[in-house]
Amino acid sequence: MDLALTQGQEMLRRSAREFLEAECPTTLVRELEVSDIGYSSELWGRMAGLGWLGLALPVEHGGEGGNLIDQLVLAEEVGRALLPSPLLTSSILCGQLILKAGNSSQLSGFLPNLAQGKTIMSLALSEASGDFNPGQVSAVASPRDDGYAVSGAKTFVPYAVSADFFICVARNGDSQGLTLAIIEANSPRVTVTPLKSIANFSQAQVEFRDATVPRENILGVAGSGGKSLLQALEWATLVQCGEMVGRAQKILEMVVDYSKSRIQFGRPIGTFQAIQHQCADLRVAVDVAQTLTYRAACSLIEGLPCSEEIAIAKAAADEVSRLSTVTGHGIYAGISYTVEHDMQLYSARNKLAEANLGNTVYHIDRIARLMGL
Amino acid sequence: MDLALTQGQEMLRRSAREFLEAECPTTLVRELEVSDIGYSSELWGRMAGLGWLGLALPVEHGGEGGNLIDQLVLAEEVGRALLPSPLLTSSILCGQLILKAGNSSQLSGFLPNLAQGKTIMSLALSEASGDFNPGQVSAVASPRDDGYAVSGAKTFVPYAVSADFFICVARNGDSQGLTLAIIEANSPRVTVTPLKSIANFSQAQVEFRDATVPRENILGVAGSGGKSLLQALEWATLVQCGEMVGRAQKILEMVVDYSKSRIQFGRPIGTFQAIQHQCADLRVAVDVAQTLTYRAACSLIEGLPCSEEIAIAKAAADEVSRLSTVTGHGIYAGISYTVEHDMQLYSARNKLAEANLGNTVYHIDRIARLMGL
Amino acid sequence: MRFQFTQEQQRFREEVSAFLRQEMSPEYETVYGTFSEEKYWFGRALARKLADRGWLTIGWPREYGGGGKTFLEQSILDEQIGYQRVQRVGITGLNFAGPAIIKFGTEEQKKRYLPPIARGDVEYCQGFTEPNAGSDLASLQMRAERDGDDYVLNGSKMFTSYYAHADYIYLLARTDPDAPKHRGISLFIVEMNAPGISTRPLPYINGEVAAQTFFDSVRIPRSSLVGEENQGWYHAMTTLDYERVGLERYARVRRTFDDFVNFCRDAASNGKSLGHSPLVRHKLAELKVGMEGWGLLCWKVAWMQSQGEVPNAEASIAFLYGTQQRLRFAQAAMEILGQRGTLTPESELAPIQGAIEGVSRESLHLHGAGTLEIHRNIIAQRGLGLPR
Amino acid sequence: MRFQFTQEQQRFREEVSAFLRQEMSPEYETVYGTFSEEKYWFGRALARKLADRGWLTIGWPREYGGGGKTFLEQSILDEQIGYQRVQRVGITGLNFAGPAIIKFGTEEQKKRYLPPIARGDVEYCQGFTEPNAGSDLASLQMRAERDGDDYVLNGSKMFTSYYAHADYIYLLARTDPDAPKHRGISLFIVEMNAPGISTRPLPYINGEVAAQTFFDSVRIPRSSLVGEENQGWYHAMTTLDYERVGLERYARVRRTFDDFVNFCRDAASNGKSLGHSPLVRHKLAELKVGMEGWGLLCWKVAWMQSQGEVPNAEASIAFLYGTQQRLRFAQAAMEILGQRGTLTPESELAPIQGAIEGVSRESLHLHGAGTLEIHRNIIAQRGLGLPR
Repeated sequence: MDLALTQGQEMLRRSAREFLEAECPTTLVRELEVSDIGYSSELWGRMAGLGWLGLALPVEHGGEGGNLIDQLVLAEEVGRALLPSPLLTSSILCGQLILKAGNSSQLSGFLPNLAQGKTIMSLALSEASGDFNPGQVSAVASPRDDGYAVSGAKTFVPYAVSADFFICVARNGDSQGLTLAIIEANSPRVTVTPLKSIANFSQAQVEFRDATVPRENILGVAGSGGKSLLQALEWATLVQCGEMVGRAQKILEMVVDYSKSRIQFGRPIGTFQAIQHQCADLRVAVDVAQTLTYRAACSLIEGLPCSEEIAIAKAAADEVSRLSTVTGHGIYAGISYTVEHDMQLYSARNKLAEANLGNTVYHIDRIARLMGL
Repeated sequence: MDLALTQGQEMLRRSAREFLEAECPTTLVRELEVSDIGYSSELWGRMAGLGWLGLALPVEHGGEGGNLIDQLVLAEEVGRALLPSPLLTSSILCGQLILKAGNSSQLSGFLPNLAQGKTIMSLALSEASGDFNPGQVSAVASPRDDGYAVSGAKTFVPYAVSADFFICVARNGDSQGLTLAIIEANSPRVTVTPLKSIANFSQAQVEFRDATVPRENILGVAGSGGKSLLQALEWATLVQCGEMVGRAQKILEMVVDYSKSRIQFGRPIGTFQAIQHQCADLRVAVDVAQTLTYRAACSLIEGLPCSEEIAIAKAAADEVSRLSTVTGHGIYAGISYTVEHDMQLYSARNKLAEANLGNTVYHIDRIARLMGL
Repeated sequence: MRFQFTQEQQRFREEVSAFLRQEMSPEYETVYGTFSEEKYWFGRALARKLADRGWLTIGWPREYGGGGKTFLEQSILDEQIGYQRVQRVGITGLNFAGPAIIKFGTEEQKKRYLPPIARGDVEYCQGFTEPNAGSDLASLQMRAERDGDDYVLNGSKMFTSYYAHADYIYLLARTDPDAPKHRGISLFIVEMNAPGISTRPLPYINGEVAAQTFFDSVRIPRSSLVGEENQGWYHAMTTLDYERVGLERYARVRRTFDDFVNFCRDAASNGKSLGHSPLVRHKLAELKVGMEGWGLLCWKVAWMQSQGEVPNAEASIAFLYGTQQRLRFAQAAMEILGQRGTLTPESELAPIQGAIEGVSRESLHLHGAGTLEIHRNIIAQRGLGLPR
Repeated sequence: MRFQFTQEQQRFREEVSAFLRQEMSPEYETVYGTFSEEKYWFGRALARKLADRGWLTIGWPREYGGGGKTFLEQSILDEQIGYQRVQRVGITGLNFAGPAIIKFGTEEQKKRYLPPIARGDVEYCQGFTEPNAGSDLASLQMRAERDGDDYVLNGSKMFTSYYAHADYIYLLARTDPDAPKHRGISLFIVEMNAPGISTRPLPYINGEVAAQTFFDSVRIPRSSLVGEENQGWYHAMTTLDYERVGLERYARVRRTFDDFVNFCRDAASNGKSLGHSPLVRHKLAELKVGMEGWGLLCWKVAWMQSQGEVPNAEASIAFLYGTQQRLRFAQAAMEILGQRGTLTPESELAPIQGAIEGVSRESLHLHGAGTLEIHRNIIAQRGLGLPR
């Protein structure tokens, strides 16, 4: 048992925090909320330069060879800085999916570009219900002489307007098996329609109309993509948890600072027991979610069964996310109800993260199933 | 709209409180916990003398002709005094059931005796699962030449060891209809086996083995008892809510008093915000449960549809019950963990009441159904 | 005991409801998170129509342009306005300034200020809170210094809702800086176009826009003072009744809840209606308990006021519980909607016009006449007699 | 980062587990709410067997009869004892008095007191809390007055668990009534059969029996003092580690939770297993999140201690969260069981030997090293640096 971060991880945390405090202030976050693509290409390039995009991808494919704990350390910093970018969508989720399902030419074809940020990819999974359960997929990949043709309407596809490729999850013909098809975004058979979302988060509907996919762009074996998909989703779910933990930790620091300086009734509000206890409860929730997340990540790294642990981590991360929103707005009170106050930037991203990669209802159901209930 | 009690109801409350404070101190409650029958026959007689047993039964059948609000006022006092007796089981639930389902000779045969406390009856409804849903009944009433024969194993039958009669809920032969059969307890075909329960609450398993029931002891029409049963259960459920509200109110008063006198860190603990806010939250829950209970009762009195309102009241009463238990033990802390402290008397009865007449899960499901979900 | 309205009240409720349903059309509904200039002015026009029918101030005394009915009738109107999603206008005048003038104003003030309010012709905003006086409102710093027959105002006010359309601001300012903090405050009505008043817009996260309002040597006549000098704190507190009842707020949330229940009952998800998902059923039924409880607590406060009682702990109980239920509803509904809950009202795909995402933002309004902690303090200290 | 034990620790855990499973039989299991003299003495005998194997004090230094391993190994033992439902004995000696003597005792005290503890031969009880010193423990009033070479104790102690079997009481008493309250307290080990000690049994609602312990001019030799005079508060606080970890408590609750999940998976209710009821599934899965979180928080504290760190806020976090999870579990499980939850362990019909009703009573133990409010204060003030 060793619950400490390595020196390298501590260094990664410090450098990421310094970089993001300098380069991603909330003024930038606000600017990007009204930009077309929802992130900064310039910053994206610098993230690539820092090795962040391929942090946990193998060295031989242009990555840094880090592990999931490294990835979580970075995710916490990304979460606290509110950094908007396709990092989770493209480099992490699609990167892991290719890593798990791809053949060697797909690995060498896509991963280095993902790691360098030259290619942006997005997973087209959810359909009308917005559900993350791969069981809801009804898009179809039909075999053709030269490969496959994919049809289906996907929605809630993140950073779709910026994507070069989609990895579309489709049923393999009329079978139950799932096919992972890499489809060029720039095709007349692909239509991207942006969705108006919280904090102008970049997500879209993507319609595939008989989009042709050459055989070499099917990840792994057609009809057998389900397992890799689940693994990549689980990996990304933990990174999402890390981001949420980092953000909740930051909110806690903010309200603690505010409570020390805000004077009402002649004393700092942080001297009131009601304020102290709300902060204490948030601290507890942060610790719980963080520990559960790191534990699941360690299990994943060691190859132990961890699907339930991951679902538990997301349920706990959702809980601390909701609590940090309420505690933040409750302690800041009136001022945080204004757009000019930063708290709302945090709570908007909390909501997005709670819905992302399966919300609490989804994960609680998963836990029950994995408990044999 | 008039949310005040009448003068008569206020008087009933005062007199009941005075009587119970004098006659039912917690020392008596403790004595009765180790008695065989679980209540005081002497006090039972005096309750009859005060008109409490027939409070809401019609005057022509020996009752006081009061309404459900009167009954709730009394129930709140009974709840706060922890008064153990078959009042709810016998006089109220069975009384209402006979009133609703009985023919005139059954009304005149049973109600006056219930109102005077001469007869004790108990409803035999739940079976092995402990469920209050009449749908779970598998006991059977089979037609015979001279009436019916009832077979089945009932459990959680309150005050069964003291009962003169059971109203047994059974399926009518192989139909879905429910038959309400009044069965003499003193019969070789009826076996009563006490169950070890919280606070030694008197409840038992009751087995009916081909227990013969003459035709005149079938309440209403055989096979058509379901509707009356539901009505009587709903009536009794509200009375149970009243009892819970009264007890929670009493716990609140107790902890408020204690908080004013208990000194820690050189001041009364009631000056600490954490204690104040716990008391405030309990006050809110008491008000909510009480108002919902009275509202449902008014609807019932006026003949408005109120099944959903009643289920809502029980869910709220369960909530205040749980909260009052936790708040009471939390504020009293160590001392309330001892048997000699009275708080445990309250929390034990809270638990019994939460499980009685359908717990929260049962009523929440009912609410959902009544909402069309 | 009786929870039902009288037949007359019931008839009034039905009339108001029918009238509003007839007047409203979907594009003017104020669903959470959608506000517009058009909706505001539609609301103003509708207020005048309500005034024409004698409904706008139905609970005011007849001699001041009111309907002479009780607080219950006024609450019935509020409830219907909320439930029908009418853009609310004029509330500071109707609910705070007006009642204060009726109670503490001079004859001249009554003649001048009350009729336009009762006709729906004016908008007021409120100037109580300041940057450093939130929960601790009585620590407010804005100064009103006597200068001959005038007062001169200096300072600033926070969270001035309706500032952009307001003709008047109803405010508290310190007239005696040496007195104990509650005792040196006075109540004023000031024209918003008075020289020296400026505003800085302060958009809210629910889409509304309030302001910070600055007073730079604003000179106002002595006739602007309402009630006694230095008694403003007490005057203002006794006329906070309407804010405390909160029936409009309840009804507006309740409408969204009812719509959401219908949505879940009907909406297909994975081939089933959401309403058949066991968890969704359970969550909705749990929320229903809270919604019904909240509504009753509001009506209880309204009833007490109609009886001439001054609700105090009861009002804080209704506010606290209501705020908690709105939050529970918003959290549970966002959870039920999953990713669909991330769509804003502008998105065509957003369920029930994005009202859930809107109510979720609204649910972060965790304060109002004080934070929830202040309300708990009130319940504990005034309601339960716990020591300060 | 690694959450797994070392191979050696894992082997130790398996050995302990196998040994306890072999030694235990159902009639000796301490299910919640069932205690007996027989079980107590069974526990004493088992403690000696653990001592024979070198396990009872595996985390103590070798020179004091320990196994020289870390706090983690000691915690593994605690966890297994809890999970296997062994009646716990000797904990005050093993976890509080022993470590304090190791750290602050004289050579003579070490020789005298430590070996019997390490052999499982003695029982200690604790004398910290008093009737008027609960959360505010440092306000304790019991006096220890110097009289020649002796001290004379007067006062009383509350909640003395294990009093009936204890050979010694490990207590705090005030040696300097004029010093600030934390600075006039000393730590003593006193024989329970000393003249002047009497007890009043204080049965707990979970079935255990503690006592109020009275000291009427109890004369004790100066050698009873542990550590420095007037430094007892600080000595005691640094040896509260074990109470803070709470792994045994966690594991005991976790066992009941695991059993309950199995019960729900298997138990028929209305022809279905409870585990198929959507609400029950949901509640159990929600509880699982809390159980896993609680366990990890405990291990985190144990790990910190094994690293020589002093957990402070972290220990309060684990205690607070754990107490909440036990309560949530008890409430949800009682709710799932309905009327069956009203049966006590003595009833044959009670599901899983009435353990749920027992854990429900146990869940009302909402205090321990202070109330939950005290733990929140610690987290806020020491953990987050909020001002007092």
